[in-house]
Amino acid sequence: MAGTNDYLLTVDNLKTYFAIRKGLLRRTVGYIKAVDGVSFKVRSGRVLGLVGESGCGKTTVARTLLRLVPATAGRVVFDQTDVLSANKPELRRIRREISLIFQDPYGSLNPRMTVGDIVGEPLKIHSSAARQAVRSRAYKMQRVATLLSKVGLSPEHINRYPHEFSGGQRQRIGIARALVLEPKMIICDEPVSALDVSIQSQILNLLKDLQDEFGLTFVFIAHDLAVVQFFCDAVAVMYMGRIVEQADSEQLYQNALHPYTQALLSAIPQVAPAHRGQREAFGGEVPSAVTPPSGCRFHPRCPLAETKCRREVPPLQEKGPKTGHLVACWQR
Amino acid sequence: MNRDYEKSAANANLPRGRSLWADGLRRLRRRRLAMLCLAVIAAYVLLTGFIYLAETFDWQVSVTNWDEKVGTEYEPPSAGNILGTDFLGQSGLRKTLYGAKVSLTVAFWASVISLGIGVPLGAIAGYFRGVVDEIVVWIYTTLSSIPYILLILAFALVLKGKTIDLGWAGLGIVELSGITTVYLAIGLTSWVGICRLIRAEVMKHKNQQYVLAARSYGCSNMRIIFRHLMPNVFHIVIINLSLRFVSFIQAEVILSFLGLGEKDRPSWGAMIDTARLELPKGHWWEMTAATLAIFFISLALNVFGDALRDSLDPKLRTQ
Amino acid sequence: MTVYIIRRLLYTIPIVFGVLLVTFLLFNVVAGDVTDQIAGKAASAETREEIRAEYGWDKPMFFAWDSQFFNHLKNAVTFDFGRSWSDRELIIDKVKRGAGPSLSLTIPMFLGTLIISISLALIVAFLRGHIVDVVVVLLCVAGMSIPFLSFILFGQYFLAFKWDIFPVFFWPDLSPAHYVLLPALIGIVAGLGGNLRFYRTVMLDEIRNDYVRTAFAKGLSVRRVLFRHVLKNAMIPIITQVVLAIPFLFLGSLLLERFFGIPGLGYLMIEAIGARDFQVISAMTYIGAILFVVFNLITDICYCLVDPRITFE
Amino acid sequence: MGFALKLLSTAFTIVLLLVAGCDNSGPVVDSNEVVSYGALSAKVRGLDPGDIGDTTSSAVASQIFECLYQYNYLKRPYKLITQLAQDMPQVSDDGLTYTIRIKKGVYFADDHCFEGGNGRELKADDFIFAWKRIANIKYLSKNWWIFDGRIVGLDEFREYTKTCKSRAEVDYSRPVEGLTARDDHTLVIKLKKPWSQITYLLAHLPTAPIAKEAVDYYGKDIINHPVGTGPFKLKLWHRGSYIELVRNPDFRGEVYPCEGAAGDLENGYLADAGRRIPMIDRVVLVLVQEDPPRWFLFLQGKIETSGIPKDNFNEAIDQKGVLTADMRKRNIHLRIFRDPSTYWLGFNMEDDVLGRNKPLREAISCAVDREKYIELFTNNRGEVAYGFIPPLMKAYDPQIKQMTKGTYNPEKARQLVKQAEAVYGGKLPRLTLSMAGTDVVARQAGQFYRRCFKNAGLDIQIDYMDWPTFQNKIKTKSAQFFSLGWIADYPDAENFLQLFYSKNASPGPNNFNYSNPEFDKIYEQIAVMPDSPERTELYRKAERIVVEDCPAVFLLHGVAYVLHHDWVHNYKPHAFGYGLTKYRRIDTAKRAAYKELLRASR
Amino acid sequence: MSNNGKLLSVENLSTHFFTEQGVAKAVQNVSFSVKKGGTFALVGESGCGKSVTALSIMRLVPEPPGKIVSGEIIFEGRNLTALGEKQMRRIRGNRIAMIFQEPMTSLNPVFTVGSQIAEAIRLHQGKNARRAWADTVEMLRKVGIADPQQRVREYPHQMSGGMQQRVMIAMAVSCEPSLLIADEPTTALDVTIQAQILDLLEQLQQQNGMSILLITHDLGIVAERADDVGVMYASRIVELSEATALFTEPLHPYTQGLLKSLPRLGLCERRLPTISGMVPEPLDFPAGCKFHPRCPIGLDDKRCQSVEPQLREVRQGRCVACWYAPDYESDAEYKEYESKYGRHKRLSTDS
Repeated sequence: MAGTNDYLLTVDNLKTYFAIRKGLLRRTVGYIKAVDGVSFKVRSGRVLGLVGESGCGKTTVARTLLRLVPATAGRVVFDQTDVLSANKPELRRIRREISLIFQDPYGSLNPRMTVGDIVGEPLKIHSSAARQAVRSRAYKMQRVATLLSKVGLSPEHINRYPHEFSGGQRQRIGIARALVLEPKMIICDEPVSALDVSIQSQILNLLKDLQDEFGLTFVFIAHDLAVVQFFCDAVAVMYMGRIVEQADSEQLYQNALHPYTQALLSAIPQVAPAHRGQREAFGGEVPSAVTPPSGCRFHPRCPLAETKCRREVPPLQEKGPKTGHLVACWQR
Repeated sequence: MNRDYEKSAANANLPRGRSLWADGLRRLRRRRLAMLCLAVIAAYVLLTGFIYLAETFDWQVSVTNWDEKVGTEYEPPSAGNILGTDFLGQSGLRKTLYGAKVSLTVAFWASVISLGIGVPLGAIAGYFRGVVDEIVVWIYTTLSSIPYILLILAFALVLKGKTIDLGWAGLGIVELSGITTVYLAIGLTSWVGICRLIRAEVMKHKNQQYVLAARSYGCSNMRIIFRHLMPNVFHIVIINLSLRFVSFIQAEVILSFLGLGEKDRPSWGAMIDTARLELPKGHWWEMTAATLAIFFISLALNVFGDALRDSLDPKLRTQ
Repeated sequence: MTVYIIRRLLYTIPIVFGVLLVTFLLFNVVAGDVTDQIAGKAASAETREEIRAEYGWDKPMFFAWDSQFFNHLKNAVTFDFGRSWSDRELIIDKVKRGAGPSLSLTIPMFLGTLIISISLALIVAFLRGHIVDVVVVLLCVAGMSIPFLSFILFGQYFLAFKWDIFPVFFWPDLSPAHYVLLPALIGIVAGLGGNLRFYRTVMLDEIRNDYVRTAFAKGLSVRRVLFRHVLKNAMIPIITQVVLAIPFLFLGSLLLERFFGIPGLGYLMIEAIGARDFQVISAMTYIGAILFVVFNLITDICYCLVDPRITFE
Repeated sequence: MGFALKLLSTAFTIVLLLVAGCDNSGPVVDSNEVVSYGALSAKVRGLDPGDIGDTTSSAVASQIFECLYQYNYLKRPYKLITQLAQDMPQVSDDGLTYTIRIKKGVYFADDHCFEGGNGRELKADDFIFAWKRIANIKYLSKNWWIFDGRIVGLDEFREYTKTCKSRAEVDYSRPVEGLTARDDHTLVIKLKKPWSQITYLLAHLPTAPIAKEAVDYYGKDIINHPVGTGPFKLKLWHRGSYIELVRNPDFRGEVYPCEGAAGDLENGYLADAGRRIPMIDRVVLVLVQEDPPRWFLFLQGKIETSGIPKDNFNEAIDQKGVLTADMRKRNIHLRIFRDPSTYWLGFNMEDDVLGRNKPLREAISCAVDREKYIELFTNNRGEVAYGFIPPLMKAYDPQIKQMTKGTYNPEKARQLVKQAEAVYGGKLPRLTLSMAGTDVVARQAGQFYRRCFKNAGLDIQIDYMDWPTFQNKIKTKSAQFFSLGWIADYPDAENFLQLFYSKNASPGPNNFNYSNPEFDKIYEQIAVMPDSPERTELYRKAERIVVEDCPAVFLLHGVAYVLHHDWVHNYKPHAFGYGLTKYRRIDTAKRAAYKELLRASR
Repeated sequence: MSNNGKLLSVENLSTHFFTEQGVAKAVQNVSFSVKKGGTFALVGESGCGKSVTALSIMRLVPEPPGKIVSGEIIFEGRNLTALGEKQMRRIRGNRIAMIFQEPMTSLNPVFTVGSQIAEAIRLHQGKNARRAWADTVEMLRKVGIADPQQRVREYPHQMSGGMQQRVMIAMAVSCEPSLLIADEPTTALDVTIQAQILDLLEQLQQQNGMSILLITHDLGIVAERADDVGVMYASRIVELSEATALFTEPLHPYTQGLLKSLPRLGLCERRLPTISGMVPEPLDFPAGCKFHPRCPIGLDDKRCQSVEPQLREVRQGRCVACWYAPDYESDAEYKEYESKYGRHKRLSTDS
């Protein structure tokens, strides 16, 4: 890696629209703006949390980053390579260096493949002809076994099938698969939300250990602010395809500026019995993505909304000099 | 490095886990009825295999000598001839047993043909969508718009007596006759169902996260289709096929009635076709024999197919 | 909705074209020449030439304005299929004549099978695993395994001839309601197995759903849950099966019609097959396909009526 | 469940009511009307005599149309008498010119095609028109073989029609030298060479006169609208279902024959002698193609006559060959008569293996157990054939049995196979027997043959195909050997001899592609001879030549068994005649009694 | 906790599933009670048997393969396990109502939400169609659906998840049941909507005075909403307590582990304390205390490995099933085992 100032991933005004087709000729009559002008940067070795409710576009961002979904506009630069215009070998490299960890530990592993095949397959795909000899099956198995023990599974599990594992173990397999190509960056898409409480903490610890060990860069997508706080250095809060607030973890949790972030924080039920009955109810629902509200998209649910909020889209601006605390709200 | 290899070689010898198939089959093994059905199916298959071997190596066994005269004409079932004799004094039992070969051969090749066409087409259409999909869907919608029985008949009528030059495959010129026509006709028409099934399944699985995962680390499309998707949808094909097999056997019966089936050797279809004329004379045994033969294999395949579906059902597994 | 229907109608054009292409390829290109059969005893080469000219078989196959394929398309679109070579009758007359009798047999048969099998299927699906279920499934498979012909021969011999409950055969003095009864009954009995099995699977899939639990949690009775909540949800596969079966009703039943002398299209088909009258088979195939395409459209419209989740987009 | 059943029964009732309401065109029964019911075993293809080639259509059309001559209903051997002709033809001495007077006062049945709807009188031109129509190549008649190369100028007329663009363009007024009308009631036919069998063909349905008005009026639809001069006319035709004929009120009048063959008086065939025919008002013919329902209908008394289905033979006839007790209790009568038919396995004499190997052909001939075949496949309704001329013909040779090559003898067959191998020079290749028909009977017969040949040490493959394919195969000489037969069109053995004439080789009727100069010489000689004992002698000589060469395995001559109920009178089987319903009489009281009998026995 | 304050008491309930692979004891000896007007939370990880307990109360366990093998469910003085199907139908949806985790699949997709609610009202209250319809609209308004006149005619798929859950609640409370069983009512919903739904439930509870049996895996929700809590682990209740007491001083090692392993807002740990191992499968339960393989004490304690501790009241209103819970030894049975296996270290309550 070059200097610490370098950003491993830069996302600039990324837009991903899905066309709505209607009528006799299936003409495009509009777009669902799943991701609508998202910008963020991730420093090497840091963890960025992407938080929001379901449907806010955070998963689409993840998929667009790997070009699993075509982007409509914007720029994504990963390690000095423009992802969106990358040619085939470049894309191959990018897909080797960015790994994905998925939410659903059941759906994300091919039920007909053994653990060894699942974890080893990326190796097989990315072994160039010259290195074929080295990357033989034996080598592959060796590497898979090492990784399995690293993620807390026994290498003896190598010939087992996913359905023989519990949810937490499967998530470990998914993590092993993400690590096998020694990526620079891992995108975690809600890695713990489908897991049991007692397992969640195990997986979170594992991810944290791995980050420490390999110095990995993470984009961590979640809806649970508590989990994000534990894991992330910086947090971006998304609402309806846009980032509404972005700041360092500490700043955000201590001084949330955007009313949506505040509402999210308030909505999390706390185990501390002292919190009982303190929370404010937060009204309204997420509007339809087909017909988003004008102006600030949060205004129909916002207690502070004014005329300006209804008319104009607030830009994501830094609040206070050099704080790195960005917020998109007319009232702040 | 060397030591690593040894270690990994040891790893490779670790006991294999149970695949979903193994798991399903293990579950299946506990169902006595299903195992009984499997035994019945196996018996039919073994019988067919035996007849093939016997014919190839010219073993003199009674089944292949079905045209031997074993009694007087139209002898009702007795201890000597359990299923009676026909108009030439041929053994009903031997004919019924031999019929298994014809029927199973028809059903087997029909399955092979319909799988060979339906599976790749369905997989490619379901995975790539777009123009390829439109074309495949067009083809199968067209074919399925034509009433099935008419289509089968049309194919059978048209194929009958045609010759195909398979010189390139080293088979010389093959004349389509008898059962060849039958299974070609059935196979060439029934791939549509399998294609549609595969396409729907592939479309369903295509959006599963494991496929997305494979794409995310750069799997090629063909690899995804054949390494990831096919193993996951194939059990559905197998289950479907076990039920379809029955309809193939029955199609042979109908085609025989319409004069398009096997002529020279006994098949169940031919036997039923013959027996329908003999029934009014009170010669019920030939009809009964063929019907029972079909009944048992149908029942076995149906029950087994159901059991297979249950034991491979992912819904039942995850809970 | 209009837009939807128009688009679906447009979509049928390539399908119809495909059907015509298939029938043409099958019956005109691959099937070969029937000139000799038309010519009869001791026909000369000239006679054969004349026959080929008469039926248009001397024209180029595809690439010409007057090609056989073009005429095939033209005839199909105008429903003018010409005359059958085996008896020189207009093919369209044959079809018109046969449709009525076929329907008078197949409609009661179809409705009977449908109502019985759906009702039974609901009950059997609810009793899954119960002995009743096992027995019914076994009976279904038995019913499916017994050849159709056996049902016919048995029914005709005992119910009609021996016990004289039904007429043996079509007879000019009888009303159709009379002579159609037995074949329809046989058709129902023979078809019940397969249908019941199919609907049982459909119902089973439906009964496993969460909303059934909700309905029971509301305190509804089994009957209300089955015949109201489950049945309406099961309508999609049922409609598919039912509406797409309707076009086949026009084609009648090959065997029943022949054995009971019902002069329908099934009978016509058997004759045409026997005589290798490909034009008749081709025309029937085409008409069957057209009906199928039309009813496919109707199915889709029915979906929207039954299931609010499906819209016309 | 109760609800489901209720719904079901309601739905069922509604449908039945709908169905019942929509089509109720069954005839209204008039108690005085005498109706005859029969079954057709094949569909009627069309009722245009010019294009009729199948027996079922002929049987129906012959009730409506008449020819110049017909067979005497009762006399045996079969003898021609006049129908539309006034008397038998006057033949010129050279045997080339036939002058035929036509009955006066014969009218076509009333039809819309005629002016005012009333049928006009029959004229000689109607015959000429009908025959020219058959010659018209655009009409595509199956019956051109009747006139092909026979009549002066008719072939030229056919040539002319080839130049026309369509059927409508053909000018029927164009003269044909050999077909002229001296006046409205005298027809003159000039032949190219003597042909004594022409009179038989003038009793053949395709030569029936046609009114040009009808052809012009109905166009191609004439197949559905027969306009004839016969005793019945078409009332209703539900194609593919049933046909109703009614008495033609304008029928010129004909009487039941007054004398018959020996024994006819005793059998009651002369009870109606001299009565005006027809004696039936209406004929209903229902198409029943499957055997079981037809047999049930007969036993229920719905139809009057029936053959005996192979599978119900034992039910009707006991081992001694007489009616069973059950049949007698039902007052069912059995009529047995010889068919003018011969069935054989024909060899393609141009085939490399068979054509040059007489021992092989003889071996095959000796291998077939004809008696067993007759027993298995016809229930003994057949006689072993030694030659091809059936016993009912005058030319039948009682000595032929001594001449034949084909008595069943497997031992001899095996020896002959050895000889055949010597002739062939090695092991014989596998022979292929082509069989028409893919149905059960064909398949069983095939199995039977295979067993016979296997016993003789011959390996034969059976190739089943449908009739069109079979025909095609024979026409193109590509069948090696084949199962076929011939039913005579008229009671003259010449009809059989032509099958062996070398110039008739495929695609002509000589399917054997048999060629023997000696035979050809005799045949050419016979062809122009009028009937005489010498000619009969020549027929027999020709047959012996053929039998010696063994171009076919002659199997059997058919014997027909027909059952009829006792309310059908004057049922005398006839091998050649078609429109015979006019002679029958129905006793409705007896029919009612049978219904009673059935009811009582139940 | 006097008897007359109880609306529902479940005593020694055991529900087993008889499958091909063996008997799955999904619920074993579960006892708890729900106070009138109170909220009782059953909390536990997936597969611990909490949903089956709820279905058993409703008598909706799919049968076969499931069966209530023993126990009593006393509701308003009647033992539900002894009732006939017909009587049970009168209770379901009327006296006890239930809402489920997935509102999308739990609502019948082909009927309007109105007709589904009205169906229950007509069934249990014998109202005619018009009055039931009016009630339905009123119910929708009550559960906070704007424009109920309009929405009553909509189909479930036309609504968002939160709305659907509101409809489910409306359907459940339409007959004013005295007990509402809420089986993971908010799991499928977004955080902000979760809070709304829980608030709604609380508000309805106050209005109607009904009791709620809340089934969830989210300890945060329990802490905020429940009066009493039963913690389930591997088909048994391992700790039963008043809510505040439970969260201030968890007694069972499992409860302790759970609470500690949660990431909390405002607390910045380097690592999360965890419970090692994984949840056992119902067909594969360990012998002895089912938690022992994951328990810091039980892992090397013979007694824990061989004998399963019973749920026992250790303090006023607090029951625990752990040999090493404080005050657990005040029992004769305990003494017996102590003499056999020896005394072990005490489980501290503050580690």
